[in-house]
Amino acid sequence: MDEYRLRMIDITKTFPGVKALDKVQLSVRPGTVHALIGENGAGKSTLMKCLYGLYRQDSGTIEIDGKQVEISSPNEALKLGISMIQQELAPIPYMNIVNNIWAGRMEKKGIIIDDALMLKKTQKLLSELEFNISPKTIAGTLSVSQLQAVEIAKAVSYDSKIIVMDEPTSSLTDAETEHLFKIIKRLKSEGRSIIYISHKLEEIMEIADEITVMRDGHYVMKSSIRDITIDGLINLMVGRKMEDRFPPNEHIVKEEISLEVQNFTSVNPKSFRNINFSVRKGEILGIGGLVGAQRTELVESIFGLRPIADGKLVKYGKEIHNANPKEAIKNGFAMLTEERRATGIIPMLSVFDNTMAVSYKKLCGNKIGLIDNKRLQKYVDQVVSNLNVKTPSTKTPIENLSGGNQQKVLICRWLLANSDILILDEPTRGIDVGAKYEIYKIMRKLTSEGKSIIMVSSEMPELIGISDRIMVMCEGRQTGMLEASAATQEQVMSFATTSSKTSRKSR
Amino acid sequence: DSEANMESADNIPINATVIWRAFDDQFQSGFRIIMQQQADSMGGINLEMQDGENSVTTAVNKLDTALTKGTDILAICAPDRESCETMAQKADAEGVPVIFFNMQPLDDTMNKYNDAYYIGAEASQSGEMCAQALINYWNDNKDIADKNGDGKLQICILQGETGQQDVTLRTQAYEDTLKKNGIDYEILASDTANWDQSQALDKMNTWITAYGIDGVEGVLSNNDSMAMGALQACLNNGYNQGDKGKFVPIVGIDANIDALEAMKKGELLGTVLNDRKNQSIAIINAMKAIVAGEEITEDTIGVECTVDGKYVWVPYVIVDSDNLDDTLAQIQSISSDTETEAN
Amino acid sequence: MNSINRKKKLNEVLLDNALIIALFAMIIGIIIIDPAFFQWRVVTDILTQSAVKLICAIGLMFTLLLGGTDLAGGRQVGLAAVVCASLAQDVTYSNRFWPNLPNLPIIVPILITLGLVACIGLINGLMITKLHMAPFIATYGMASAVYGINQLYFAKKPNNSQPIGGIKNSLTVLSRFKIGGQISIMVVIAFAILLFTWFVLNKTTFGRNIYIVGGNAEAAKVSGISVTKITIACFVIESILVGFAGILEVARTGGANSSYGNAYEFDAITSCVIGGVSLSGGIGKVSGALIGVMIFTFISYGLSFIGLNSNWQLVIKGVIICTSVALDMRKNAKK
Amino acid sequence: MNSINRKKKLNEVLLDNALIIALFAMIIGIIIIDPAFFQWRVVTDILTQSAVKLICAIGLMFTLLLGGTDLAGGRQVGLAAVVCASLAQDVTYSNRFWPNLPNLPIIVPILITLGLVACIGLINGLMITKLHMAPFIATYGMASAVYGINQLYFAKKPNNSQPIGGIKNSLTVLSRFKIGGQISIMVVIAFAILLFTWFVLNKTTFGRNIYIVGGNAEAAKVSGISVTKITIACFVIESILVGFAGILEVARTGGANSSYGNAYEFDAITSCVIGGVSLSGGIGKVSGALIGVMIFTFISYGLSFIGLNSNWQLVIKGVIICTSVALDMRKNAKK
Ligand SMILES: Nc1ncnc2c1ncn2[C@@H]1O[C@H](COP(=O)(O)OP(=O)(O)OP(=O)(O)O)[C@@H](O)[C@H]1O
Ligand SMILES: Nc1ncnc2c1ncn2[C@@H]1O[C@H](COP(=O)(O)OP(=O)(O)OP(=O)(O)O)[C@@H](O)[C@H]1O
Ligand SMILES: OC[C@H]1O[C@@H](O)[C@H](O)[C@@H](O)[C@H]1O
Ligand SMILES: [Mg+2]
Ligand SMILES: [Mg+2]
Repeated sequence: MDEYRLRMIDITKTFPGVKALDKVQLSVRPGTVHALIGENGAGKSTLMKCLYGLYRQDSGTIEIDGKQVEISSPNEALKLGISMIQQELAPIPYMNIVNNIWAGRMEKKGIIIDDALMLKKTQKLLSELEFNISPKTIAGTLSVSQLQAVEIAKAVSYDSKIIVMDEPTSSLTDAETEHLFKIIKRLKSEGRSIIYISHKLEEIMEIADEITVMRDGHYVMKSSIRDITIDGLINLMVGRKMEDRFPPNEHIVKEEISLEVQNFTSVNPKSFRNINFSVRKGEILGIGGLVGAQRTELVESIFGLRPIADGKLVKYGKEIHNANPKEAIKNGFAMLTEERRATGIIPMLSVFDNTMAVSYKKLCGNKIGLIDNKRLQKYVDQVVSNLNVKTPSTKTPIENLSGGNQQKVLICRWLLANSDILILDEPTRGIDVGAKYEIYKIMRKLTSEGKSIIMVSSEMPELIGISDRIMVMCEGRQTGMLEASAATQEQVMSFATTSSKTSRKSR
Repeated sequence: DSEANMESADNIPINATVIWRAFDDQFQSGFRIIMQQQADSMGGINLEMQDGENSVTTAVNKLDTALTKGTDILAICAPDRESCETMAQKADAEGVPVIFFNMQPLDDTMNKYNDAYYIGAEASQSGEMCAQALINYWNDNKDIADKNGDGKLQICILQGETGQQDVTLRTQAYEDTLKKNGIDYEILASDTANWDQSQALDKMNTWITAYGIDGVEGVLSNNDSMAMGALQACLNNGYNQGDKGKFVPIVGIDANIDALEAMKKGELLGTVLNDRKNQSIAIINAMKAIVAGEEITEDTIGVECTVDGKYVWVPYVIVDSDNLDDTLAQIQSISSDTETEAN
Repeated sequence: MNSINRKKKLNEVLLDNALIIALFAMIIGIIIIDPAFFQWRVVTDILTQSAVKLICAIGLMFTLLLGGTDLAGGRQVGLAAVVCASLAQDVTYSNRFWPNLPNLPIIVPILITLGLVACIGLINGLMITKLHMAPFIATYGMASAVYGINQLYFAKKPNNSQPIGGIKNSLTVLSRFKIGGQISIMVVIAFAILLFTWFVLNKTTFGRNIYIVGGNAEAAKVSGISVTKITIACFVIESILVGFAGILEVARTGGANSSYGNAYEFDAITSCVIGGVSLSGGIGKVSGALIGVMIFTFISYGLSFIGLNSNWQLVIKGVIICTSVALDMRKNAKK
Repeated sequence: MNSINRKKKLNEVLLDNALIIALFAMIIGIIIIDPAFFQWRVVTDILTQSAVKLICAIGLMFTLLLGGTDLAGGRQVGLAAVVCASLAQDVTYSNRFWPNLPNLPIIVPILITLGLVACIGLINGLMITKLHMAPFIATYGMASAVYGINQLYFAKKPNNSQPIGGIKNSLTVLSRFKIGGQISIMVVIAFAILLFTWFVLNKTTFGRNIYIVGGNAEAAKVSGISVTKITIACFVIESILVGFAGILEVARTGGANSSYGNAYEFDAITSCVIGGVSLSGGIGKVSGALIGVMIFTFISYGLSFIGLNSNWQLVIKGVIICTSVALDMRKNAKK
C-alpha cells in the first residue's frame, strides 16, 4: 500500500493564451487534510478539475493508491472515489435539495425512484451538518450561503476516499464553518483524504495537516502545517513579504452624514424590517450576521433591486428614491452584488466591456454615446492594473479568468462609475490575501476621498479589521451597532445569534 | 342581394360544405372568393368554406367536422388525388354526395363510389396548352424564335412545390406535348421555384447568366406567379420590352390579372385560363341538382361544358391574342362584381 | 392586510385559470352559435384529431425538457409517412412505389420506418452533444436535409412524385376500427404513450435525469450523469415518436406525399409551451402537453365548426398562443 | 513541444478556415463543370440576390444578439410587401387595390409600411419584456396573427386575393437601375445598412449595451442598463429592417402577394449562426451575418447555375449548415 492516497505528477494544462498549469505536483496522504493554496489564478481549480475529469491535462499522470488512472469524466472520478465541491456553485435550479444532492445516484425500488428514502437520508445528512434548511426547498431560491451548505452535504454524502473542497467556506459564516470542520475531522478519522482550497489562511492553519503552495501555475512547495506560519504562507503565495493584513485606518470619518436609511422594511414578510442606520462621509459601515440574516436583501433593496414595503433614503439631507438600479446609480450609488456569476460578470464579453458596463455613457464623453475605444482604453488599463487583474489582455473574455480575477474586474467596473456611496456585498469573497489587501487599500482610498462604503461581510476578521462601525443583523432584524475598534468577534456573534434559538423553534 | 334570391327560391336553401386545398394560395383563394360571389348572386345555397391548409390530414379533419355538423353535399378540392379515396369513402359512409373539383381523383375512386362526381378540367390539359402556346410561337416565328439557330428549342421549366399534383402533371404534359408535336427541344434547366415570384426571378436570372439570355428560347412555368418572376428577370436584362428580337417567350398558367396585363403589354407570351367563374357556376348548379335528385346535364350545369356521366368537363382555355381582351374583361369583372356589391 | 390578501387571491385564482375559463366561455359561445356542437361525436372527433398531434407533442417534449428542440420533427413525420406508405401498399394496387415488392407483414414497414427515423434522431443527438451545436440550428439543417431526401425518394421512378395510395388494410384499420364504435384505436394508442411517458418522466432515474440535464447540464455532468447519453436518448425517442406519428398519418389518410408533417414541430412545441413546458429546459409535465394539444385541436375544430374563415383562425390562434403563454409566465414569475 | 504546437497550428488553421476552403473548392468545382461561371456578372448576380437576404439577416441579428429571435420576421416581410404594393400601384393600372387612391409620392407608402411593421416590433418587444414571454413563442404567435391579417387584407374586395401588380416606376427603379450598369442600387442600400449597423454595434453605447444585455440581462440591470428599452428598441429596429426588405421585394419583383417572405427568418437566422452569431446572445459580428448570407446565396446560385435539382440543393444546404456551424463551435470550444 502506497504512502500516498493520491499523486498528481507533472500535470501541465494550457488554455489558449494561458499556461494554467506547468508540471505541477500534488501528493495527498490518506486520512489527512491537504490544503492547496495560491493566489487567484495560480491554477488550483484547474488542477482539481483535471483530477475530477472536467479538464484533460495536456501531460502528466495521476495515481490513486499507487495505480495510474485515466480520468476523463466526473463520472469516472466518482467511480474512483473522488468527489468535489465546485468553486462556482451550480445547482439544478428548479429541483429541490433532495434531488440536487442525489442527482446521478437516485435510490430506487426496482426501477421506481424511492423519493421517500432519499428525503429521509437528506434530512439526516442536513441535521448532521446542522444546516436547518427544509430538504424540499427549491434550489433556485436558496442563498449562495445555503447553496454552499447543500454542496458540502452532497460532497460528503458520496462516501469517497478523496474529497476536493474548492473554497467551501467562501460564503459561510464562522458558525457554519465550525460545523464543516467537525465533519472534516470525522471524515479524516474515517481515513478519507480532503483536498482543501481556501483563501482564508486562519482556516488553513486550523484544519490542514499538509499544504501545497502554487504560484502562477507552478508548484512552489509542499510542507507540513507544523513547520509554517501564516506570514510564511503569505509570502510563499504572493512571493513577497506582507507586514499587515489590513491597511492602517487613519480614522478619516467626517461628521457629515452621507446616507440615512430609515425604517427600511421588505415587502417579503420573512425578510428584513424596520432597519434604521446612517453612514457618514468617509466611513465604512460593515454589516454582519449569519446566513439568512437578510443582509443581501437589505442592501439590494437599498440599491433598488428589490421592492420595499416601507422606508426612506436620505442622502446628504434630501430624500431620494432608488426605484431601480438606474436611479440608484444616478443618485451616486454603486453595488457589487453577492452572486458574481448570476448578477455580475457578462461571461462571453471581454474584460474591457465588463469593466465599462456601467460607465460607457458616462465616460464616452459625448451626448449621443459615440465610443472612442482609445479614449476608454486608458481608463480600463488604469483600473485593471491598479487591482493588477491577471488576464492575458483586456480583450480576453472574462469567463476565462480565475474566480478571484473576475471579482477584481467587477470592482474595476464600479471604480469607474465613481459613485460616492458604495455597497459591497461580500467584496473579497474568493480573493487571495494579496488582492484582498489591494481591495482594502482601495476602500480606504475611496473613503479618504469622502466616499461612504456599506460592506456586507461574513468574514469576521475582515468585518472588524476594515469597518469603522459594524451593524449586526439577525433574521431580518437589526440587533446591534458596534464601534469596530472596540468590537470583538464574540460580541458580533452574540448579536448575530440573538433570538435565533427561539425563532428556530418557531420555524 | 343574396337574401332576395333566397326568398325568390321557393324552397329553403341547401347547405353545402366546400373544402379547399389551401386558402393560403392566391389561385385557390381567388377561386374561393369567386365561388362565394356566384353563390350569393345565384342564391338557394349556403356555402361553408373550409381550409385544407395544403395538408391531407387537415382536409380529412375538416371533412370529419363537416360530417359531424351535417351537410347536404360536399365539394372538395383535395390536396392530392390519392386522398380523394379516403374522403369519398368517409362521405359515402354518411351518405353525403361529393363533388370533386380542380383536383381530379383516380378513376377507380370515381367508379367505386356512385355519389362521387368531378367538375373541372383534365389536370394535364393546362400543361398541354401551356406548351402548345410556346410551340405555336416557335413555329410562327422561325426567323427569330431559334436565337442560336441550332434548330433546337432550348427551354427552361419553372415548377411549383415539388410533390404537388399540378406540378407533376403539368411538367409531365410539357414534354409529352413537345414530343407529340415533333419539336426538337432541349431542357436547359427544370427546377422548382415553389410557386413563388421572387424565387422564380432569382432562378431565371441565374439561368440567364448561365446560358446567356439568347440561349433561353422559351420558359414554361407551372403558374403565373413564377412566370411573372421570370418575366421580371428578362425585363431587368432589357428584354421583353417590345423589340421582337429581344424577346424571351414565357408561358404561365392561371390567367392571373397581372399576367394578363403583361400579355397585353406584349411582355408575356401567354397563359392558360383555369375558368374559375364558370367552374364555380357549374359546381353550384350541380350541387343543387344532385341534392334535388335531378340528373346532371349540360343545361342543369348552365355553363359551356361537356357532361359525361359523373364527369363535368369545364376545360382550360388557352389565352392568346384572340381571346385576351375577353379574358381580361372576364377576370376584371370578378372585381367589378364585388365593386357593385360593395357599394 | 388579510382582506387585501383575500382580494388578491380571488383575481389570482381567476387569472391562473383564465385559460380554462376562456375555454369554457368559447364552448358555451360555440354551442349558442350552433347547438349541433353539443353532441358526443364532437368529443370523439376532437380526441381523434388530437391523437397524432399529441404523439408529436410528447416527442418534442423530450427535447424541450433538455432545453433543446427539433425543427426537423415535422419533416421526419413526412419522411416516415412516405417511406412507410411506399412499403405498405397492397400488392394488388395498380401503381405501386416498389412494383416488385413482395407482400410484407405490416410490422416490417413499420419497423424499417422507425429504424430510419431513429438514425436521424441519433445524428441530431450526436451533432448536439459531440459537436456542441445549438439544437435549433442543428435540427434546422437536418430538416432541410431530411426534406430533400424525402423529395428525392418520392421522385424516384416509377413514382415520379405521385402521391402514394393503396395502403394495406392492416394499417388503415388503425384509423377505421373504433372501440365500442366510438373511440378510435389511435386515441387509445396516443393515451397509452402518454401514460407510459408520464411513468418514465416521473418514476424512473432516466426521466429524472432528463429534468436534471435540462435544468443545469453542468451540474448534471458534475454529478456524474452522462449528459451525452441522456441527450442522445431523448432525441432518438423523439424521432421514434414523430416517426410513429407519421405512420399513423398514413393509416389515417390512407396515403402519403412528401409534404406530410410540414411544420408539425411548431404546433407541437407551441402546445407544450402553452401547457407550461419551458423552452429553456428542466420544466414541464406530460399533462401540460396534453392540455396544450387539446386546446389547439379544440380551437381549430370549434372555429371550423362554426365556419369561421381560416384567415381569422390564424389571427385568433396567434392571439391565443400569446395570451395563454403570457398568463403562464405570470404564474412562474410568482414562484 | 514547439514542433507539436506547429503541427497543431497547421491543421487548426486548415480547420478554422475549412468553410472558406470548402467554398473555394466549390467555386473551382463549379467552374470546371461550367466555365461560364467564371465571369463578373456572376458576382453581381450573387450580390444582387443577397441584398434583401442581407437586410433580413442584419435585422434578425439585432434580436439574436439579445438571445432572442423573431419567427414573425418572414411574415412581416410579406405584410410589408403587400401593404406597400397595394399603396404603390400606378394610377393608370387597370385593377388597383384601392381604386380611388390618389397618386401618392412613393415615400408615403414606404413610410406607412415601415410605421406598420414598427408597431409589430413594438408589440413583440412588449410581450417579451413586460409579459416575460420567450421570444420564440411570442413571435411565433405573432407570425400567425400577422399572416392572418395579411391574408384578410389581401382578400379585401376588389382585390380578392389576386396578385398585386402595376407597381410604380419610382419604386421598381430600385431594382432596375444599376450603378455603372453593373451594381444594383439594392446592393448599395444593403451595404449601407451593413456599415451603419456595424457602426451602431461597435461604436455606440446603445450597441455595446445590446451585447451586455444579451450576455447577461441580470448583470445589465444591476449596471443600470434598461433591459426593457434595449430589447424593445432591438425588436423595433428588426421589424423596420425586415419591413424594408419586404418593400425591396416589391421593387425587385414588381408585384406582391401574401405568401411573400415566407420562412425568410429561418434563412436569416441560419446565415447569422453560420457567420458565428450565437443563439444564446451576446456574441456576433455583422461581418458574420454578411459571410453567412453570401455563402447561402452562393450555394443556391451556384447549384442552380450548374442545373442541380433543388432537392439536392436542400440536402446540400442541410449538410453545409451543420458542418459549418459545427466547425464554428469547434473554435468556441477551444476558447
Ligand atoms: N476555461 C478556461 N479558459 C481559459 N483560461 C482559463 C480557463 N480556466 C482557467 N483559466 C486560466 O487558468 C489560470 C488558473 O485558473 P484557476 O481558476 O485554476 O485559478 P485559481 O487558482 O482557482 O484562482 P482562484 O483562487 O481565483 O479560484 C487563470 O489564469 C485563468 O485565467
Ligand atoms: N426565498 C428566496 N428566494 C429567492 N432568493 C433568495 C431567497 N432567499 C434568499 N435569497 C437570495 O439569497 C441571497 C442571500 O440571502 P440573505 O440575504 O437571506 O442571506 P444573507 O444574509 O445575505 O447571507 P449571505 O450574505 O451569506 O448571503 C440573496 O441574494 C437573495 O437573492
Ligand atoms: O397549390 C398552388 C397551385 O395551385 C394550382 O392549381 C395553381 O394553378 C397554381 O397557381 C398554384 O396556386
Ligand atoms: Mg479557483
Ligand atoms: Mg448575502
